[in-house]
Amino acid sequence: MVDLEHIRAVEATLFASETPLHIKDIQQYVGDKIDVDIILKILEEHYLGRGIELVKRGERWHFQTAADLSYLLRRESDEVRKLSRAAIETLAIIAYHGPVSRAEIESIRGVQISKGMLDVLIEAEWIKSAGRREVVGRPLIYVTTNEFLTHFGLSSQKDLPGIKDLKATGLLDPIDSVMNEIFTEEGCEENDG
Amino acid sequence: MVDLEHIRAVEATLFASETPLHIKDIQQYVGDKIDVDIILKILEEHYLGRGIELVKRGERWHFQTAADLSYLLRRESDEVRKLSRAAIETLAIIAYHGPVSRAEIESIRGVQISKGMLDVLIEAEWIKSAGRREVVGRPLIYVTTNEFLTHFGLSSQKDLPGIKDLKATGLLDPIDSVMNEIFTEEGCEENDG
Amino acid sequence: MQSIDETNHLSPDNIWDDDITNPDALTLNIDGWEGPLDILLVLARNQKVDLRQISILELVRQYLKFIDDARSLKLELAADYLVMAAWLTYLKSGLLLPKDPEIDPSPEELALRLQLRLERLNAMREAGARLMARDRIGRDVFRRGTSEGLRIEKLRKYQCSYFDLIQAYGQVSARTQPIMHMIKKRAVMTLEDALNRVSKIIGQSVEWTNIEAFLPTILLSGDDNYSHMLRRSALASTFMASLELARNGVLELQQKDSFAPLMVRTNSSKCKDTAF
Repeated sequence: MVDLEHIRAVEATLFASETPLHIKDIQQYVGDKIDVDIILKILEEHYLGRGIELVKRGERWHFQTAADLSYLLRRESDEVRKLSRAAIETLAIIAYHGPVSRAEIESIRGVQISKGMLDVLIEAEWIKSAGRREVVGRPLIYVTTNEFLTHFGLSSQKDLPGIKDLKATGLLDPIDSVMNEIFTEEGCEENDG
Repeated sequence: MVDLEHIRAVEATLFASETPLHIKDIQQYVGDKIDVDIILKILEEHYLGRGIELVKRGERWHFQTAADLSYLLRRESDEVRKLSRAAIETLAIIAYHGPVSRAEIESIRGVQISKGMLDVLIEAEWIKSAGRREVVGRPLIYVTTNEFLTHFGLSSQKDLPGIKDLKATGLLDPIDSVMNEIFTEEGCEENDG
Repeated sequence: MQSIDETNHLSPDNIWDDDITNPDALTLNIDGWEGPLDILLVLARNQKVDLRQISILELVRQYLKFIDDARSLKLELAADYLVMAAWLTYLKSGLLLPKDPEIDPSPEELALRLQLRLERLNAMREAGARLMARDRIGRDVFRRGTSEGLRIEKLRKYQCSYFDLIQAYGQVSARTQPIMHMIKKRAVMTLEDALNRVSKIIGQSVEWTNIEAFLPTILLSGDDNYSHMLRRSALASTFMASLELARNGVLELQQKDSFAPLMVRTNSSKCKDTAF
């Protein structure tokens, strides 16, 4: 039997937090004795169908308004307007292919990307560098962040729209297995798949 | 009969708002057809006893974390620090000689003390300022607090052992070794006779 | 295709909306394009078939026409657009000429690679559009407008024991005791004391005696620091007193060797009047 006080405590903690919370974070606030895992499920169910919902993004939980009410609240935020087509494509490539290096992103897009574009995405906290690839030149590689999942309402990387189909059709296979730099300055350089 | 959709709309609007909302504000978001007044009462009741509460302040409504749970939001954790040697000496001087000004403490210690050191002792709630001395410059004077007495298990300042007691217990170190200490540690410190 | 429309709205330019239905009229504004692959992809999609079934020859024709148009309008073309044109021309001739088994990779394989590449880029373009169309925080769904925020406040507690406190005061006091305190503790025998003492003893007709015998006996016993200091002081003072008395002819001093014991005796030849 779960104590109502425990439910209230977890509810209040999540409600007051400015950022999504991991179970461990919640535990820190409400104390060790509370079974946060179970309470999150109870709360999730309690808010189901309400105007506010408890959602899990990545491994972290937060309250947000129900998506179907966006018609009431929708705002075109600056972010959306600012993001260029190139930036959106780059973000998608990092999300679906990540971890990827800049050269790999450029290979998919067939065009060089400006340094500033990655900075914009890093600043938005949607991507981050995740070490270096152990190949010649040791390029930095990039992945999407928890904030990315939160912002786009994804419960995990597997939740990316259409990712299963893309995988099945081989469109997410490592880049050089399909083709290499035929479109670089060297033109028709050959690459064995 | 109130539509659940109406309740959800008001709920989401209040949740997302950055400021408490007047009924008129809410009406603007959710549309004319909704009886906001009634819905606010329904919501107020729905959240009664939860970790989140709907409250009315003046003529405006907003959600807030239940007042009795505010302790969760400001969790305190202790971080124990040792007082520095200099701080202990300063505290001792204030205890024995208080009320004293900073200049007087420096004169007794024979070295300057930093502003930060007094701040540390004030933060520890062991000393407090007790007005100003009516001399040139009107310096602040400091005394020890009740906290101080409690912490050190004293019933009053008179409980502090006198100089004679200190000598008897050997706490007044032999002058030679003390002189050594002074010259090795603090160099050209001045001795007030 | 709806997702493509989404992309259009998000693109920095609106060239797609107007030109997409007529590939030959495809933009004369080269700035709007994200490289040759971008143009190829749009041209390919204009064939209105699955990308896997596009006609590569037709695609090549459209691309080359696009480049020609741009050139005839004297638009500046970046090198990579021209490289692509050259490569596509090569591909086209390879596809049209009778098959040459010597060529590896075959033109067909190159065409397939190009098609796959377009497919991959297209997939990402659509994925991007789908991502952007999701219920996004701050646009479609909202977090709480004003959160109280959670804080773990570190409460600093200071540690200091009663002993530390008292000891510290002891040390401050010790350090700042008046200099008088030091003198009191120093073990000395004054010159006056020594003069009195030596005068008294020497008045009794003393024969050659080690000067150390004139020191107070009490000093010879102690082994601690205090006694040691006092002995040195007493010896020095006694020596000074002896010199003074020798000058007055009250006593005689004798030393056989350097560092040999200093011997003292009453000056028998003189009268015993002292100056003191």
